[in-house]
Amino acid sequence: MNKVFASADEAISDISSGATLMLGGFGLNGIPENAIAALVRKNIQQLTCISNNAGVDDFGLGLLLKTKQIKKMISSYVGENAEFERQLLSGELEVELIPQGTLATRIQMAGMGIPAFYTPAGYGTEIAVGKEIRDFNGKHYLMEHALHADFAIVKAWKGDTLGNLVFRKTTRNFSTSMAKAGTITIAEVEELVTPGEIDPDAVDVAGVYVHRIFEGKHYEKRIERRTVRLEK
Amino acid sequence: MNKVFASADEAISDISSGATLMLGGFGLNGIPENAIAALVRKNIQQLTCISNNAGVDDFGLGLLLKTKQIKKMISSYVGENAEFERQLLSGELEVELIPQGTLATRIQMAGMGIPAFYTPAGYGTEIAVGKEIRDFNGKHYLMEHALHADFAIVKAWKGDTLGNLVFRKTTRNFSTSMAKAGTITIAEVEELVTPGEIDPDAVDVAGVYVHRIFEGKHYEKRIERRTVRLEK
Amino acid sequence: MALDKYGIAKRIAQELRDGMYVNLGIGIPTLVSNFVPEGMTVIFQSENGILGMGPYPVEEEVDADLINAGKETVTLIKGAALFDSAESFGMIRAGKIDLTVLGAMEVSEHGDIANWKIPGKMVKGMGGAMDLVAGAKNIIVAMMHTNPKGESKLLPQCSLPLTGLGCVKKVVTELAVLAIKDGCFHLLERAPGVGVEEIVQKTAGKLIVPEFVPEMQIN
Amino acid sequence: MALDKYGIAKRIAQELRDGMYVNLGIGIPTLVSNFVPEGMTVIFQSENGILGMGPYPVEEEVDADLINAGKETVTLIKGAALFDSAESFGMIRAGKIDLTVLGAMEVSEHGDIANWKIPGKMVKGMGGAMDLVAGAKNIIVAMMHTNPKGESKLLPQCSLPLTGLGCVKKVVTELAVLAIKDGCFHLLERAPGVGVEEIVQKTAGKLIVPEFVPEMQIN
Repeated sequence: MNKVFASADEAISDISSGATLMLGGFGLNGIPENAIAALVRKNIQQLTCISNNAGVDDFGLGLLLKTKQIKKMISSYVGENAEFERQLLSGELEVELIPQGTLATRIQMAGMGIPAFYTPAGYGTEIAVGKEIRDFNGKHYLMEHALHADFAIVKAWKGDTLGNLVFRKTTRNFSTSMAKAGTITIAEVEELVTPGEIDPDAVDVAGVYVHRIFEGKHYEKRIERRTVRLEK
Repeated sequence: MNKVFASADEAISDISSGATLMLGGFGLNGIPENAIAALVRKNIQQLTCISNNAGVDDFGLGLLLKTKQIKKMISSYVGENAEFERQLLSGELEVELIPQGTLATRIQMAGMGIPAFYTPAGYGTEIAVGKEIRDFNGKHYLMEHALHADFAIVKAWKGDTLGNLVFRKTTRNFSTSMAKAGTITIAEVEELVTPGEIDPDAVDVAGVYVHRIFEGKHYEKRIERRTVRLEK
Repeated sequence: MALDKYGIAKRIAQELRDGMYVNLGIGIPTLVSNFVPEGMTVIFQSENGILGMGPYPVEEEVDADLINAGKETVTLIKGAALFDSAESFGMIRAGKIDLTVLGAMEVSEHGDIANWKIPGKMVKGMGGAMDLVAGAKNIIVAMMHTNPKGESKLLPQCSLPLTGLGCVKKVVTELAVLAIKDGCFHLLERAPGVGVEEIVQKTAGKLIVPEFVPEMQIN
Repeated sequence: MALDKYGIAKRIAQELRDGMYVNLGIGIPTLVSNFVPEGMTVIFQSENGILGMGPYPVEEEVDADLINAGKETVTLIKGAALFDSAESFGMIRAGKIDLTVLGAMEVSEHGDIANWKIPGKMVKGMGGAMDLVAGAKNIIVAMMHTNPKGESKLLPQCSLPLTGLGCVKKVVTELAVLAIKDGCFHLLERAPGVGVEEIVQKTAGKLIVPEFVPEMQIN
């Protein structure tokens, strides 16, 4: 069993134009920096990207937008990116907006083998148009479907060669669920360790979900809104 | 905000006859020993107990069976208990058997606010009788509903006074999901610590789900099948 | 005199109770965390995966791996818990969050809220707002009483695309505190020095005004 | 000569491939873990929340907090992961487990399986069997070819209440290895020294017998 790849470029080498990708992260928090850079280098086109946000102009998914590799974004909020707005208004880019909790749960359900479920989010709004609406205990719910992807690409803090992943702080976000929802899941980690170095009680994503893993380099971990207070 | 109770008896003091309880544990693994003992002492009757198993004759839920406090068990497997069998055959005890994964997921969904979902388990079997059957991508699924309880009673390894819980090894089982599904959730822990002593990255069940917590005593942690090998 | 944004936040903070779990939206709602009454434990949730969000970090504490849903660097209180988005929205959907405070473009007398989309303008997305309004036990809207054109934002019905239906229980503006019940706004309090007539004039939806309308107690 | 339970387990172990994630049921299936071919990494899942289950502990390693789905004390391999039941069955349902090996009372020529309930007898429950057969990518049944009364357990259709419909791909008994396809059992191998006639006679369901039926290679 070998899941270890030497580099981001090798790990993504078989992703081709037209693929549907899930990319972990919330804003710039916990994004797969190395894999995104490799996707830009590979210059595949017509990607459908499922990611909560679309990065900023010069980092994160913004890099793939700049090179016009993305055909469609599936997100909950995309407001931090001028190039995004330009492509959207010009019709070059397609966008599907999904409530954040519905997006997270649709991805989670894909990783649990549940094809459909009911959620109250969006009832009575344009999100509900065309969806099955159903009452349970007097409350209205929409039927939503599991959301799958050809490749899920996530970034974890630590990982072992069997694919077990551990995340730090708020970098779990969409990444843990996406890791379970990809037909092929690719994880980049800050530190790749040997089996036994991760406490089995501390694993966030079990290795069974992860098909490829590599140690990333030069993490920039850019901060989108650096907010500080003065006194301790 | 005070969630801390001095004893199991105080923590369960308002559970009354006829209540629906979820009890964590898998076999005798990770069961709320102190709370079960308190329920026996309180001698409330006509309980509906949702628990994967029914304990053994002289431990776990078997103790509540012996005192005939249980009206109905909702479980996936109940085979380790002679008194259980006697009560079932004599008609004193009602049993609802649910596939283990469906049981786990129905409880999980209650804690996620999802009233219903689709699962393939049990399609074509007697479990499917009377249930909505639906095709998704050419495969058959049953609609199953979230499973709630008046009280969820679980046992964790460590907990803090805000209700955050950490579990050891396979004691997570049904307990983490039940903790999120109870209208009132009561947790007993081997060690109760102050906030800050548990690493936020290591929390299995966030305090928001836990209404009452107490430090249990004298954990017996009985082993149902002690299997060992000889040589290292 | 009409309240400023801090005044609105202070008034909303009076709705907090010991032991509450609270989610604060971006903008004025975020300010509420600065005014938790002394001696009260209120735990803040951030929907990207924090329960027990603390204040902004001092410079040395800044951690790129720890942000809130507004993408700001934050800290954790002692006893915080971290989790993923699916878990976070499960918590919200299951009604475990006692109170959500959020901004709005429009609120209707039926409690409908519109806060995510203006036709003809670039739509950035609803983020977590639709899940929050559908899931939280109690929703308070913090907003200005009127839009920049001077038009009422408290309407018979929303003209903008909805975020949620019949979910807002209370609105706090620079002028007033209003409850929403039985298809009407109910004037509960007025800002210090603000007259009932101004509130009536700036509220387009049905408004019930009791004989005596107390002034908010803000310091 | 018919295989004993170790022989059946050894034959099933030949179905293992490097990198497989495997769930083993109670009884003969559990024995398969003893015969993983040299140099192959196979990771065992236990549905109560283990990925990377190891052998039974030596006396000093026994930990009451660490059991398998059969409620036996076990150990973890290096690189194991622990999780709850909901996660475990999510993994199973999503098809992440490559192979499930389990026992059965009856298997039909259509791949239906019955292994949880005998009418008139005390029913202990299906445990995780219905989820496993509905979710796993590949299911091999390990069982005796006939019941204690000598009646075939490989039937045109199951007479007992079903556990799952059309899910079994392969059956290994003390006499034979059979594939299930297109509504028939297909005889693939026979146990060393066992004649095709015996298998034909003990198989009640439709059975396709090729001209040459190789002997299992078991050592």
